[in-house]
Amino acid sequence: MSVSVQEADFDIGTEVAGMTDGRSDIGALVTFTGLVRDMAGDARIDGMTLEHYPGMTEQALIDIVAEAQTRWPLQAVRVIHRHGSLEPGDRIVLVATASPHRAAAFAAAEFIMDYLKTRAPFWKKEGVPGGGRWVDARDADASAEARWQSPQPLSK
Amino acid sequence: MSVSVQEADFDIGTEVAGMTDGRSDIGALVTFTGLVRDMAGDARIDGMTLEHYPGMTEQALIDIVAEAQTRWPLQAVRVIHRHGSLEPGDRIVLVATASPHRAAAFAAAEFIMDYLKTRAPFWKKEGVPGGGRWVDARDADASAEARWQSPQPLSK
Amino acid sequence: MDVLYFAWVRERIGLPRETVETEAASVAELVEELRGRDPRYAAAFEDVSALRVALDQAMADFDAPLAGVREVAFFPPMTGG
Amino acid sequence: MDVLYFAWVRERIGLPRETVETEAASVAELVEELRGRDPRYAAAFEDVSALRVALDQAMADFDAPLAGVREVAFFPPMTGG
Repeated sequence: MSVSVQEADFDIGTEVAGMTDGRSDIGALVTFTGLVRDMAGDARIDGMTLEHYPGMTEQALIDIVAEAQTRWPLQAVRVIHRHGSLEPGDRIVLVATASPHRAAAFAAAEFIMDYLKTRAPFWKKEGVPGGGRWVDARDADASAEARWQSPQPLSK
Repeated sequence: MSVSVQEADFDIGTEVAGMTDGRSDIGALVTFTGLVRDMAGDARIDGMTLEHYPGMTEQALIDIVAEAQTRWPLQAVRVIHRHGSLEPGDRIVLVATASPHRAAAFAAAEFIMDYLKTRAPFWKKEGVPGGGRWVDARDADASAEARWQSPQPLSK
Repeated sequence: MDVLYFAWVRERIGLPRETVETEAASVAELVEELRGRDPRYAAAFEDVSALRVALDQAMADFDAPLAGVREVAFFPPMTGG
Repeated sequence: MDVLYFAWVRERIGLPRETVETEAASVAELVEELRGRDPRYAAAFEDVSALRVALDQAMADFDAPLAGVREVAFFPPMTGG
């Protein structure tokens, strides 16, 4: 398990290689990459600033990954979340999961993303014409997280 | 949409770059990579041969991707499936989906994989000590496909 | 009519494809004809429930008619991915 | 006790962190104290239901006791990912 909170960009190919190279026990590898979109609803976005809570952020990500590892057989997990100033098209977050089985790899990656949205202390401020605005926490994120609570949805 | 059936290996980073570079409208990118495992049940696997039905294979993949596109808002889809001789640790298949929304990108990638397993004419022969054996179609794959049939499971 | 075999069907019959002259009206009739040829075909078509068939590269049933069909393929359930 | 502010809480108050001398027994009492300081704090703490609090970097409730706590952080619901 490896978790990073960083300003620097990341390379998906490099991260994936670090998880799988030299191994032949992995059957399924899932990656999720979140990117800055140039639109939010009807508004043009010209950039985004990501603020975080140093120390607590890393621990929150470690805890989320540890929880995923108790639920699914994971052979490797990589989480990278950027902070600072980003532009449309920039990568924000990477979650990569490796497992013998594809259902587990998919479920774990979705689980980590859902939990990360509501439990990792990051805050997005979108740059819109005339200023900036803090992104509202979406009810959709709370319900995406809630679906992982008992009964457990996936044991395939 | 782009579909390839090939003997050659692929590079996840290159494929993903081809989907996202120069764009700023994508919010979520999901990749699934299937790899040759060195074990199947209790048996050691020393390689795998993938046979396919040229012509029908490509059309089946195109149809599956087209079906996914009717179900979710997808901005780019890439599918690569290898055939020929593979070794443990080798990549077999890549499915990558890009969407404004993460739930759609995840669901579409899972859907394409589930359908691919039962509808794309590939057959795996595992190399085991003393010979080779054709992989049995798993009931789990049929039920993984069945879950996408009505009622539609995901409209988040 | 071209008849194609894949995976263990191909191995049991011993060839990947052949041209077949037939009056068979349906897939099932074609299977009966082939099965009667020799033990290799009999072995390949022993349990039709373990087989799938495609007509002109589209999945079909064993009672599908063969009129106008140019390519028939027999194979086990798919195991890609 | 160190008190940290993030996102629009930080912007409304005008600083990211400060050291606060307080006898407050709970988070809610600390919020009352801060709210009474000046209009910037009053604006930041106007609607506590829009806020979250962490004690020593672990999420907590507003009625949680402050005994032994070294770091309190106030922020809106998280929006990462």
